[in-house]
Amino acid sequence: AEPPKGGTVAAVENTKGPIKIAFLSFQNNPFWTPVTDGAKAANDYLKGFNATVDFVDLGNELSAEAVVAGIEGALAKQYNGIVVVPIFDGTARIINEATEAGVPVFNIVAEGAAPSERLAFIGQDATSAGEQIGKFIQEKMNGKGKLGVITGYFGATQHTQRMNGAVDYLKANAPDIQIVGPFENKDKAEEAYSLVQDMMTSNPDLSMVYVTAGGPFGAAKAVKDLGLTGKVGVVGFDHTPDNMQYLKTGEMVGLLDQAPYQQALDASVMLYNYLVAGTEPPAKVIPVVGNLLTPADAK
Amino acid sequence: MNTGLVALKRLGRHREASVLLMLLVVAVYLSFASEYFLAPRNLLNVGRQASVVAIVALGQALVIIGRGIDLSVGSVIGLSAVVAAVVIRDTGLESVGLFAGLLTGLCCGIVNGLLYTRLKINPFIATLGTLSVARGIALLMTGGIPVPMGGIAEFVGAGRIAGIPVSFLLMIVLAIAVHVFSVRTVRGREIYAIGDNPKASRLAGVDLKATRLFIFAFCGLLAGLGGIILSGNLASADPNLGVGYELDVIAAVILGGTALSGGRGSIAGVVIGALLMALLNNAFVLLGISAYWQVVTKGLVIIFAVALDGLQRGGEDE
Amino acid sequence: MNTGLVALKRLGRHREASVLLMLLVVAVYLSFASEYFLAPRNLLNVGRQASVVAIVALGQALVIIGRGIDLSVGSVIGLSAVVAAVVIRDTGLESVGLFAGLLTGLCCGIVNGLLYTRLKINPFIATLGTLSVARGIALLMTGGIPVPMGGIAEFVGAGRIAGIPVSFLLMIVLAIAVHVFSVRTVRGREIYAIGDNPKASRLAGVDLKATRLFIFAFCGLLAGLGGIILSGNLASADPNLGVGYELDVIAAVILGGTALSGGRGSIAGVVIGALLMALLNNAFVLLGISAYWQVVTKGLVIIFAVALDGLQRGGEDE
Amino acid sequence: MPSNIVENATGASRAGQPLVRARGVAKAFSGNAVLHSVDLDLYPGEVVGLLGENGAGKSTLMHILSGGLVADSGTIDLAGEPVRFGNVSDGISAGISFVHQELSVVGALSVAENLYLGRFPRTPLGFVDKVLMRASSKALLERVGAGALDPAREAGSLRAGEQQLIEIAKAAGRQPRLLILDEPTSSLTPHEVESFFSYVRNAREAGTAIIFITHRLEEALGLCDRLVVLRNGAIVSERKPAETSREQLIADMTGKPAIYDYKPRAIDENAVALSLRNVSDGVHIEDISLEVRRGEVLGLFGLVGAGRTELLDVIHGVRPLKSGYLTLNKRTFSPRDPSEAVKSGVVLVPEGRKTAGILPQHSVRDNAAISSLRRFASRFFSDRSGEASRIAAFTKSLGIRMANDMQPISTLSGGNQQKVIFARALMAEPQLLLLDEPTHGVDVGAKADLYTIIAQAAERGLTVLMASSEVPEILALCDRVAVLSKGRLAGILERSEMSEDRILTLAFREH
Ligand SMILES: Nc1ncnc2c1ncn2[C@@H]1O[C@H](COP(=O)(O)OP(=O)(O)OP(=O)(O)O)[C@@H](O)[C@H]1O
Ligand SMILES: Nc1ncnc2c1ncn2[C@@H]1O[C@H](COP(=O)(O)OP(=O)(O)OP(=O)(O)O)[C@@H](O)[C@H]1O
Ligand SMILES: [Mg+2]
Ligand SMILES: [Mg+2]
Repeated sequence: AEPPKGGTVAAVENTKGPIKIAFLSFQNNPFWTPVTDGAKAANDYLKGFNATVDFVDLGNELSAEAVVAGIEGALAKQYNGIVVVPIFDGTARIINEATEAGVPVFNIVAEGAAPSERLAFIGQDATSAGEQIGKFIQEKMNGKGKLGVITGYFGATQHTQRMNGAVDYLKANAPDIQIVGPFENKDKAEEAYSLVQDMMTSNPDLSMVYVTAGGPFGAAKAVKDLGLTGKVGVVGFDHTPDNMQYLKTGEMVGLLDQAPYQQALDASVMLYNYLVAGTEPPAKVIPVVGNLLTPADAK
Repeated sequence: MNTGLVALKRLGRHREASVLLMLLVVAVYLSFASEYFLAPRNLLNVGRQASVVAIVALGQALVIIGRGIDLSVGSVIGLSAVVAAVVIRDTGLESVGLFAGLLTGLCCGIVNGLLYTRLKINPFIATLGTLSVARGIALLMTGGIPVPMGGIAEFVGAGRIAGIPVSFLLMIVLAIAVHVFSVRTVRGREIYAIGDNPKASRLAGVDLKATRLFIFAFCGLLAGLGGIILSGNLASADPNLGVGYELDVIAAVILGGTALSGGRGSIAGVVIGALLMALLNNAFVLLGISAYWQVVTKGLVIIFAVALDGLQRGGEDE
Repeated sequence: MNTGLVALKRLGRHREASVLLMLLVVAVYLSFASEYFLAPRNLLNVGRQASVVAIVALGQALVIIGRGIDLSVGSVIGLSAVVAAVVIRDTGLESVGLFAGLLTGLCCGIVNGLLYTRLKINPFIATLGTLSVARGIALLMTGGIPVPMGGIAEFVGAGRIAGIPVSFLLMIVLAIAVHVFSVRTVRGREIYAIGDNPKASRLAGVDLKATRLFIFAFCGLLAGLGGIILSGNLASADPNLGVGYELDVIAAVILGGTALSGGRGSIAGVVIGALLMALLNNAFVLLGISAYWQVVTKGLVIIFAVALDGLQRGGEDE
Repeated sequence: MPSNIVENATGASRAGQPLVRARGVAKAFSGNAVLHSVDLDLYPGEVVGLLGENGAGKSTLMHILSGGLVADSGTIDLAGEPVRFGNVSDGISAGISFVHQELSVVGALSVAENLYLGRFPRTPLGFVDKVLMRASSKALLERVGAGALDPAREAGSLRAGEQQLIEIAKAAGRQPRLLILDEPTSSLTPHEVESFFSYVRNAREAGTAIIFITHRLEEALGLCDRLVVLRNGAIVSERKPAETSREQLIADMTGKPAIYDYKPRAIDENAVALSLRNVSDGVHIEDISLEVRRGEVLGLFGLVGAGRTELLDVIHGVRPLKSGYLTLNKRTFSPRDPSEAVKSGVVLVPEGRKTAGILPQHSVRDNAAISSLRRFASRFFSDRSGEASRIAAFTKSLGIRMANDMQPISTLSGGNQQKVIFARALMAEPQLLLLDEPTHGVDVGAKADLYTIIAQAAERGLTVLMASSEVPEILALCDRVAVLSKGRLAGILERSEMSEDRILTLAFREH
């Protein structure tokens, strides 16, 4: 069979009878839209193979408890397999429990540092994504100057890894780049806005701002309002419309994405293949290299 | 026939009745709407999911009955979990670690209590302060990186005895104990008294400071226990564990019929309130309700649960 | 010399004095510690950063003085912003959109007020319910995707007049208006009366229901304005705008010396409270305080600001 | 149903139409009949004294007349028109002002604002007209004899008597046709009572109908044109003051003569229970030394502000002691908190039942038990079953009137609430009983009962220190009286030296 549009994996013939896959994900900002769409596409595609992919919404507050409750619910509903966005360290135990109960779990987008018995993980390694951004920043700043760092939540693993991935790379490879911060914006654009304002006050020579998680466009808007377009650039994550807009106007100089649609679709199909034919995924960790967009791409 | 009506009326006089009714309505609806709902496994899941909120809400209920409020419980959950996990990691001694975790909760509670009774800081502000400080310390201790947790804590948080989640059992036992404490012991009844009229209680010989200190300390201790259960369940002590828990916990207490102005409330109500909230989350997963509708539904259920009570009762303070 | 002392003592009797003192201490410290602090531009930035919290806190202060509480302000900020942006996008008429946004805030406030006065739902629970419902509607309306915002809203949120941020000017004007309202008008005085002693006020002929409805409606309206300013500042109306704002807003009100039990509080205090919180965030950046210490420091400052007041005053209700 | 045959001493028919004509007014609370078919006429320019035991239904009847409660049956005509009030504002707009038994000033507002709450004068711009309000407040306060009060002061900072005057002035300011005064004098000083009386007389001249509820029979006899006695929810007599006597009224109210006579007690001069040496709190009281002997009832008299409450507070550990020392049973006694005092057997019946006495959401039983929880506890558990029998005993001996002891105390009549507070103190089986204005709002019959109970307890060795503003009360009960004047001890009078004159002379010594 042909792989579905936007996906890279084709489904095998179903000899097992009906298959039910639960797709557990959150929904609170535009990042999740392509994830949801990917799950829907998988459902449409696998329908032809006597399999369904049910999208189960874990709500709008991201927490390990919500993931655990979601997996528990999916087990109670006797799904054959689970695709989940585990994100947090604390989800490993319930993933192991599901696997032991004979329900394989496919992790996507982000998983905790604690190892789990999941079938496989597809997604971006936050630390290497940070490194990728670090390299980009080094180039953009010509290896010197001041870089402001705004992170989502202090203590959120993914945010910290993205931050440290970049900061550690820069410390090692571009010692002349001086780091200002980090400061916490709680994923809020308005906090990012205020932080950039204050950073510019105390560091008028700042030339780049790196936002690790939510709200990079707030930082870009501050740059715009301060009339510093072209002098100060913002780098961040995710190709949401809010962020893309400033890529066009030039305040945003780099945006990395995580190919969420493809992750959602491929994971579902690979899990299906495993369930009907025992086909193991190509690797335990399937890295997704993000697509780094620059103003040039937006035009 | 008539006695049934009388019993119903008597029940109606209890403030927790309307939430209980709401709980039953949701449960009955779910048992028709989803074939999986009544599966014992699912019901026990709901119990487990309610347990941490319920346990911490037991302490919060006493605080609120005594006319205080503790906003720091979420952060105390995080700090206690982190302390327990770090001590276990560094000493290798599990019991010492768990003890340290509980002690951390207790100390946070005592600090809250002292800020209130000695420095006379309004508990809302005092615990808003400790909310921040405790979270900050948890972050400093771990550098923001979760610490693995296991052993007894994992058994308490995720284990089962005869199929029943340990944390749920613990919640039941604690709820009974706190219920008996609140209605039968001297201290318990004094908590109600100081919440009703602190001045009169003091003049009548109730030690205001000691009682207030006690309720905050106890609430801190239970938050510490909550932290250990939660991190045990997740097998990981995240310094961000419990962020935002305070609102859930307070909501469970108030849903259960406790008055925010003190002096009134029941432990049974608190447990019902926590169960209702867990049941809602379960319903969302079972019925596959979309995230946005989940948010709307949650709000509506909360309002309905209490509106029944309000309508029946009429205004109180006027 | 002695008159100075007397003036100081008189000031000390006001509850907002200790927060003002804390504000001054932090400001004086900052002006030595950072050369940038006293730059007019920086001070104005602080003013702008405080403005939304302060504006919403004006409404919240009236609610709390009247013995209510409004937890829904954060969600109302989000919903109003989304409605305004969607209407502007769909009709192309800016004034209609802004009006719709303010109206949304007002309606949310009226709903809160009606839930309280008609259905007799405790305001804590009622507004916890609308917190959820309003957020859900905002998410449903937009499918979770931010809507661009611009024009007048952007001018109000991010523009400057003679270098002074418009939102800061607006905050000053509103603060003065609300202050005058609260101390000089009939409604204003009645708000204090119902907060202090609802029963006596009702017996004296104050219309409890109308006054309560009014304060919630007004608070909703200001939250709607807050939403427009905030989304205008970012040129984008995110359905998640304002999440968690309620705690900041309530903290500003309480920090400013308003009693959570109603009847007491001043508008000046509220503004000072909001400024203190904005100043802290500014201080973290200017001084480059290391990450986790920021969280700890914030808690400590909040505690100290109120401890001064508590120590001087002694317990009140005993 | 009890007979409603009224001994009508006023006899002759009156000229003109009654302002209020109530017929067959009845009210029950959850099945408990509180008023049975009450008929009452009130005429303009008349002061009617309404007397009755605690719980007789006086306040309930007034709530019905003013619109705060709706009668179960019966009719009320106002100036010839039948009226049916749905709420208080209906009553207010019909010209009825009600000064409630329980103080209800709004502490956060100024005196002037309290007087005009609900009907603030406005400037053309819609602001509160503060200038006008201050000026007319001044005039209003003068009318009720409180001209010394600053209208700009925060009402919460005033003492009880002053707050009471504000409530009276507030009612007066509405120019009512019917003015209802429910125990307005219970916290006023004799001087304040005088000016208040002259206000009432002026209002009568102006044609207002006035109902005056009191437990002080002397006041009723001195002020009223007609005295109506309510017993068990029915009117049992109507009399003219000139044609009746204290004893007659008491018999009407209680069905029996209730008089308490002082009986000398045998007191061991050397058995000192409590002694104070040079006690000062640094603010209100200075250098007070006195001794109370075991089994003695020592009165504490003084004018308002004399420091009686503060002195009791120091002994009870509410207020810190600045200098001096106390001994209890010859041992140093320095409680840092009332809880310590109660543990040592020192209990207080505080002044201000609503703010400092009752736990409003608690049942009668819980209210009574709160001071003795620890005394009767076995380990941690409180003795719930024992409580029921103890409160039952006190319900009987104090004559507490209620449906059952699980009803919220806030549904009891004022006087009965006070008796529950009394029961609370006695249940703790104290060695030393501190009483601060203990019979506020208690009816004459019950007062006599309370005196008897205090006297009997004293016989059994209880030591009592009682602050009171009523000289008759001091004379009825006390073995000696200590008189305070402006925070200093003005003198101690033996029983044989006690007379109204000498007590008052001492009280004014520092003035
Ligand atoms: N809301 C209520 N619920 C139940 N019982 C009530 C309520 N209000 C009053 N009562 C009862 O009605 C009776 C009469 O009370 P009321 O207040 O009229 O007495 P009173 O004559 O004013 O007495 P006092 O001299 O003590 O003020 C009391 O037995 C009281 O317990
Ligand atoms: N000079 C004063 N100015 C303002 N308040 C005063 C003054 N003196 C006394 N008070 C207050 O008046 C109240 C009554 O005073 P205090 O308790 O000393 O007198 P008391 O003898 O107990 O009189 P009573 O209990 O009859 O009012 C107290 O609350 C006290 O704080
Ligand atoms: Mg009465
Ligand atoms: Mg006194």
